[in-house]
Amino acid sequence: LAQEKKLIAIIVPSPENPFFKAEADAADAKAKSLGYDTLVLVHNDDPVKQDQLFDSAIARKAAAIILDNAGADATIAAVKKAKAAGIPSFLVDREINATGVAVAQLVSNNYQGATLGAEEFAKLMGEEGDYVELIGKETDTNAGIRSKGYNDTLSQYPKLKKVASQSANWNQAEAFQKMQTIIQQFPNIKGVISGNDTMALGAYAALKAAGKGKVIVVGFDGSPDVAESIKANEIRATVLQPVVRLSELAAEQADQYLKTGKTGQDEKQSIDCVLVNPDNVAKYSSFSLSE
Amino acid sequence: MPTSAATSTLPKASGLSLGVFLFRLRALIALMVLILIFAILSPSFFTRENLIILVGQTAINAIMAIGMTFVILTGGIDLSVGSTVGLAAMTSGLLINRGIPIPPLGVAIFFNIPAIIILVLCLGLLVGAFNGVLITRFNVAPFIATLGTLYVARGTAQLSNNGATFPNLVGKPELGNTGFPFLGDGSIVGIPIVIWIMVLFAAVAGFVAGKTAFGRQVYAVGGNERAAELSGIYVNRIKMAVYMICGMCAAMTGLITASQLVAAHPAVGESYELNAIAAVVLGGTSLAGGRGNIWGTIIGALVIGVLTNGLVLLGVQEFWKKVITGLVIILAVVLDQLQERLQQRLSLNRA
Amino acid sequence: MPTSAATSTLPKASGLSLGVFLFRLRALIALMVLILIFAILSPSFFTRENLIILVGQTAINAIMAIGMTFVILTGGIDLSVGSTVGLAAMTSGLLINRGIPIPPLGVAIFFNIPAIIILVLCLGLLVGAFNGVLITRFNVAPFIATLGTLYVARGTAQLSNNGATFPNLVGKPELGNTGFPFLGDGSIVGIPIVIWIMVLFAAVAGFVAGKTAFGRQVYAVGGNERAAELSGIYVNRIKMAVYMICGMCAAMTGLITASQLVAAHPAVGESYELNAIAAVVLGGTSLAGGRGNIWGTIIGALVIGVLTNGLVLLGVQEFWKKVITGLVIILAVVLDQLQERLQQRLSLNRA
Amino acid sequence: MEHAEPNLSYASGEVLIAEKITKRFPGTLALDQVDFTVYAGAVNVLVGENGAGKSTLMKILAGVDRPTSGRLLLNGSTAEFSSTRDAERAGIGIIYQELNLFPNLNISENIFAAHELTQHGVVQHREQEKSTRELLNRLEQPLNPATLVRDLRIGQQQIVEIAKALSQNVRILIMDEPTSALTGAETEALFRIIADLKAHGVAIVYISHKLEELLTIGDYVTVLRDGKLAAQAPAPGVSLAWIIEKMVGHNVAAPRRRLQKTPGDNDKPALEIKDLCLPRAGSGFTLENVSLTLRRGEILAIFGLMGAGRTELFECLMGLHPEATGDIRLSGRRILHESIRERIDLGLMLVPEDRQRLGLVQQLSVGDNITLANLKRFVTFFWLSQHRETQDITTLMRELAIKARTPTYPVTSLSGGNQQKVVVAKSLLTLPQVLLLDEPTRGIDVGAKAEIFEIMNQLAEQGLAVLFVSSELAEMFTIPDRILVLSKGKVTGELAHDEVTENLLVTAAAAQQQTEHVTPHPPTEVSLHRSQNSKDL
Ligand SMILES: Nc1ncnc2c1ncn2[C@@H]1O[C@H](COP(=O)(O)OP(=O)(O)OP(=O)(O)O)[C@@H](O)[C@H]1O
Ligand SMILES: Nc1ncnc2c1ncn2[C@@H]1O[C@H](COP(=O)(O)OP(=O)(O)OP(=O)(O)O)[C@@H](O)[C@H]1O
Ligand SMILES: [Mg+2]
Ligand SMILES: [Mg+2]
Repeated sequence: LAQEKKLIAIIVPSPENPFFKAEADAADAKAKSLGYDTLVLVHNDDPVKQDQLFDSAIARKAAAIILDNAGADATIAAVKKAKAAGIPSFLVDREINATGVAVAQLVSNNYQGATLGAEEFAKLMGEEGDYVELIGKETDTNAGIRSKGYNDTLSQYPKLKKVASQSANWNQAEAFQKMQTIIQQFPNIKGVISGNDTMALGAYAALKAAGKGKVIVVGFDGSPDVAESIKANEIRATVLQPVVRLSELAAEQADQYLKTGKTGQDEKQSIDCVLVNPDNVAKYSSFSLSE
Repeated sequence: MPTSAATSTLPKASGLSLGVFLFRLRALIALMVLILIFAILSPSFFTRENLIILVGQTAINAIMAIGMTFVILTGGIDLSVGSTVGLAAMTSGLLINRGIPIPPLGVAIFFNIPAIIILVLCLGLLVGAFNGVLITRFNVAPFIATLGTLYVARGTAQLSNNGATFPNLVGKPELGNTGFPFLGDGSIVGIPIVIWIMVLFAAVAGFVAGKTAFGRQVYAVGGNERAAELSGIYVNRIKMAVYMICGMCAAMTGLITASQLVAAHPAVGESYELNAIAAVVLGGTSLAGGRGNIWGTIIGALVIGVLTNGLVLLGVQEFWKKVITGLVIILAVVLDQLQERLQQRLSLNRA
Repeated sequence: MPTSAATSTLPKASGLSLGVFLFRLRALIALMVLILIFAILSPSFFTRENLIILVGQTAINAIMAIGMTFVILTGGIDLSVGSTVGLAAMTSGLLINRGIPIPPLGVAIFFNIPAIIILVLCLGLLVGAFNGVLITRFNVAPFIATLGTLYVARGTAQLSNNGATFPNLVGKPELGNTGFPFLGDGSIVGIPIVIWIMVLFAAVAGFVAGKTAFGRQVYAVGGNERAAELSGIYVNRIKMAVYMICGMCAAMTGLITASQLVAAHPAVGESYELNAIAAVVLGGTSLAGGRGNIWGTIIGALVIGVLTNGLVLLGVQEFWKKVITGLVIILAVVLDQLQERLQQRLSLNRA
Repeated sequence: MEHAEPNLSYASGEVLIAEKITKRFPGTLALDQVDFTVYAGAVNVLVGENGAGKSTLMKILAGVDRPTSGRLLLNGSTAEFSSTRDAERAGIGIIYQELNLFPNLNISENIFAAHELTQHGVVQHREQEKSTRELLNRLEQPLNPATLVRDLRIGQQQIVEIAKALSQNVRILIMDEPTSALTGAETEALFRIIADLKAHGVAIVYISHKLEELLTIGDYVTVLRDGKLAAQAPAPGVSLAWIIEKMVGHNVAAPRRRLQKTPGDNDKPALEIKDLCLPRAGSGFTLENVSLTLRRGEILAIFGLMGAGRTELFECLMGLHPEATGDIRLSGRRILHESIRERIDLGLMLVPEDRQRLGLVQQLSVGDNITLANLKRFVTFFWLSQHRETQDITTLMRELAIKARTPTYPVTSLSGGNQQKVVVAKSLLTLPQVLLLDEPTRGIDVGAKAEIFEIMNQLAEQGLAVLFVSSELAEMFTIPDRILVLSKGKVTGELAHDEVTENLLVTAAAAQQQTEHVTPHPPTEVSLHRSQNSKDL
């Protein structure tokens, strides 16, 4: 193990979701290219495990930590601990409810993204008809923000009627089964707006199986699978979080901070999401749109 | 004396078969009650469509639970079914999208869907055999052996595509491996394939457990392992067999979920084991082994299925779902116990 | 006769205690091997800081596992500990941030930290008592009873703040409930409180299990329930007690995690039960009951702790971690079995 | 049945020969160079003290265990049995001492386990039940083949175990204490079948501690003594005295009669039972209006056949049957809803019938088992004083002459008799006023029996009241001061020691009607044998 090279710990929720995988890979690649060793760790949305990973990162004398955290409040203590140990943290994708603890919080603007998705959804729906909302894990902050974004926007269209909203815990199989059931209850729903892409995929599979392939499904994240689905014009649109960009920025700012002691940016930096739909899907490649 | 003994045993016997009947019936009662409640609370519950969906959803758990029943009848337990589901799903995805690559030639072998199904089921048998060997040859406690397999199988599933999903499992006509989704969304005479599979598995399993020598010996091993050994039953073979059956059933579930989602997600099946075991125990099979039957398990699975489906229809909030599910599981069993005691009380008063 | 007995005892006794010693030692050997491997592979593993961190992390699991040991010694099992951890964490969060509100008066009662800790531990006892009642009064199988509690407790934890976290559990000076974080990050003579707590729990538990009448009775109940009953042991009371102990230990873990995170997260503790059980069984306690001890459990927990910590330090890829963890769990037990057989072989030749 | 066609090839001569069989268990040499010959068409009796190695030898013949050294000759050629299946193929069947049945299966399923009658893989339940019924009829136990074995009482279960062995076409049938739980009638039925099998050239190996039986049916007698062959001789010309001599090494003295202290009117009875009734699940009563009084220093025996409900009587005294009605008084104090613990503290203690299932905690050491029922005696502050524990344990082990290397020795490694003494020691440590012993001598050899009786004598002399159950006629003539006879849950006779006769006991035990006074009734073949032998015991 090289002693000279400094170590950057990259801690993400779960490698099973392509979104986080892309996030981790991007940060990893960037950090390496900037001449750092990396340590990629996974907390599976368990704040306790995350806390222990921080301990380990400290034990490994990491120079910096890039983190997609496991809870806006449950993470603060860990980040503080790292700071106390002289290790700066750079947060991506999810914020924490404290400032001045992390050096940078680079988040995609979930609320803005949600409104973006909702606008597109309303347009596709022709501003009228019954729809269903699939919510993410209800203990997850982003699930709440996105749901709020959807509802704030869609509630402005009187003819759009939300007939059901269920949590499918970010989970594909669960979304499938719940959609199956909901279809029976509301056979003539016109659209489904989903808190993330995995749930959107599950829901669409159920709709298609029920011969309702024409139902409008809109997701969130901009995962490759959904991009494919959009190309095959099944799922109509998704909101792309520029997560690759975020991760790279985080790595760059970490590098700069370690060299100069400052990032030159203010702590909270939010990057707007972009809509992916049949018009621009051609330019899509793994969580980024080529200009 | 002979006569007296005969008479004294006869009522016992009849009372017994009646008891067994009631025993099955009990889970059935819990089921009826649930159905009634939901039918009242939600108009769209007791519709043909929803019932079909409901049974279809139950099937996934039921098929696992059928395999689990054999294991539990021998007094064992299998915690690895959930991971096996994931592993099977990923394998089917791999075989459809990638085939089996042969590096030297730089080519990959692709199979048609029937072949793939068979291969995946064999994989399930293999996982079961792995558990079986640990338990019979190295006599590791089933709980710990299958717990280990739980981790290993899940890890392997995730490694199989480096954590990514195998998307869009429709196959390619030129590779002759199309038609996989049919397993999940196809239906025959208006009944989904999934349900047919469950019925088939249940029928075969019920027959095997109830009517064949193998079935009797499974009960024997669960009832008194040493006696089974001494009576000349190949206890280890029986145990191997039940874990392999269990693995195969889990693999079947894996195939179905992959086919329904038209994608193989490495996290599929996480914590399914608990639902499967719950179904078995709700169905009246004793974790100590030797007592229970497949029909009970099916009813147990239906109880869970109805509960899940109904709570979704009612739009019950996620957290309340958990609470209610837990309470229903407990209540169902408590009811059993109370009824059993009641029966004993009665038989005493008859004295 | 006495003298002869005395003399004749010496070899046998030593041989026996040696056996017992080896029994503990086995898990110890697995532990040593792991430590050795990691020490070689990672320079930052065998440092004072990391070892302290490691033991601290182990403590969380160990404390649960200590309670679980009592349950398993009676031949039971408790799947609800993970959820109890979550419920306890949320309760501590509630009590610190909200206190106990009294609607009519529109006020809320706040407690100081010691009081809160006691209240939460009592909650743990309560959850355990709930399990105990289900198991002793309604004789529900421990597996299913605690499975139900698993769901109920988790659901309640999430409902307690409607799925949200209780943030920033530092308390308010004016409410006199500050100082909660100390439990998690404080340390005495350079050793974290958490470790002291584990040591305390282990010492007390070890003493209770090994030296008190209660402990002896726990073993007796696990060994032969009916014989214990006829010897005048209140079997049901013993069972109640062990589940309550187990619940309290889980609550302690909940307090610690909440204090470490300075926040109470409703998902905390999910699937912890498996780790706790694994620690107990790795420690050589038999799931059939009647055999095992606390020290083994501590070693078992350390094996898991070292494994987790070491794999993280090595930056082993997540999926491989799962595979390796599973394999190590299995191997540790297989080793035990093989060694046991070896010993028997040897003792035969000695005869 | 299967063996209906006589296989004359084994009509006579030595079917199976065990040569120089040695068997080691960790710490014990169970068998040491034992030679044993099994003759076809004959009953080969095997006898010996507890722990002599009988069952071990049989398990080797049946392929359950492998010998450490030595070999088996089957019809002249060496045979290697690696499992019970091999032995079975060689035509060897065995009735195990400890019943090996499946409580969760019914009688016919038990009998055909591993040998199911199948057609195209389907088990033919009707066939099985048919031949099961035939078997049971031969044993004169017309039970319903569909009855779960769980619902059978001990004796009936032993019958099933026997039927199971008979169901296979065996040339050699090993019976390890088959009658330990059988009534006289059931035993006779078994003997008739044995005779029938002999006639068909089947070789029988027969083990029992009821020495009288051996002389009734034995053709060849082999005696084992702590793992070694002590003697082998044809039955004619063998006497009970000879057997005991060879078994134990010396002649066992008959238990001594202690001198009766006549009760002063002032001292209250230690135990009073009035009109105890216990309903049986289904119908009728397991116990009906049982009443008795027991004085301090008195030994009262309860005689009866299997299923008389004696165990239930004891269980009621310990409060295991809340549904029981009646009035129980312990030295005047009414016992009603007390828990087992409270009853023990009041001085009532039970030594249960089945020491494996109810008496011992197998995982615990000898010492821990002894102290289990009175732990609070050793509590100092809030832990157990090891010092005082070992004191009491060693004292008791010395007094009861428990042969165990050390108190820390696993209790399972002791032989039957010593395990029984451990249970007795446990009960003595509770300092009982009234001691209940249920079948304290079942499956125990003559020597151990004598020791147990001596212990009972001493206890009585110390002022304890002893109540003990036995199915052994012989034991009624030894130490009890009074004998109460139970039949089908009713008291059918009460006799003082000096007025006891064989005849009265047997008829009372067989009596089925409420009449308290005994109706004379010719005693049975077996019981006559018992009486004669019991006299010279
Ligand atoms: N599995 C075993 N492990 C250790 N020792 C054993 C085992 N089985 C038997 N023994 C020992 O071998 C000796 C012979 O036991 P065995 O059961 O053959 O005696 P037995 O003649 O059948 O006595 P009983 O008349 O009580 O049935 C005893 O000392 C016993 O302690
Ligand atoms: N004729 C009968 N038919 C069915 N069950 C019977 C019959 N007679 C007795 N029983 C049952 O048998 C049990 C008593 O058997 P058990 O052998 O314990 O009696 P016991 O007098 O204690 O004999 P022992 O003490 O020698 O075992 C009771 O449960 C009783 O209900
Ligand atoms: Mg024997
Ligand atoms: Mg009895």
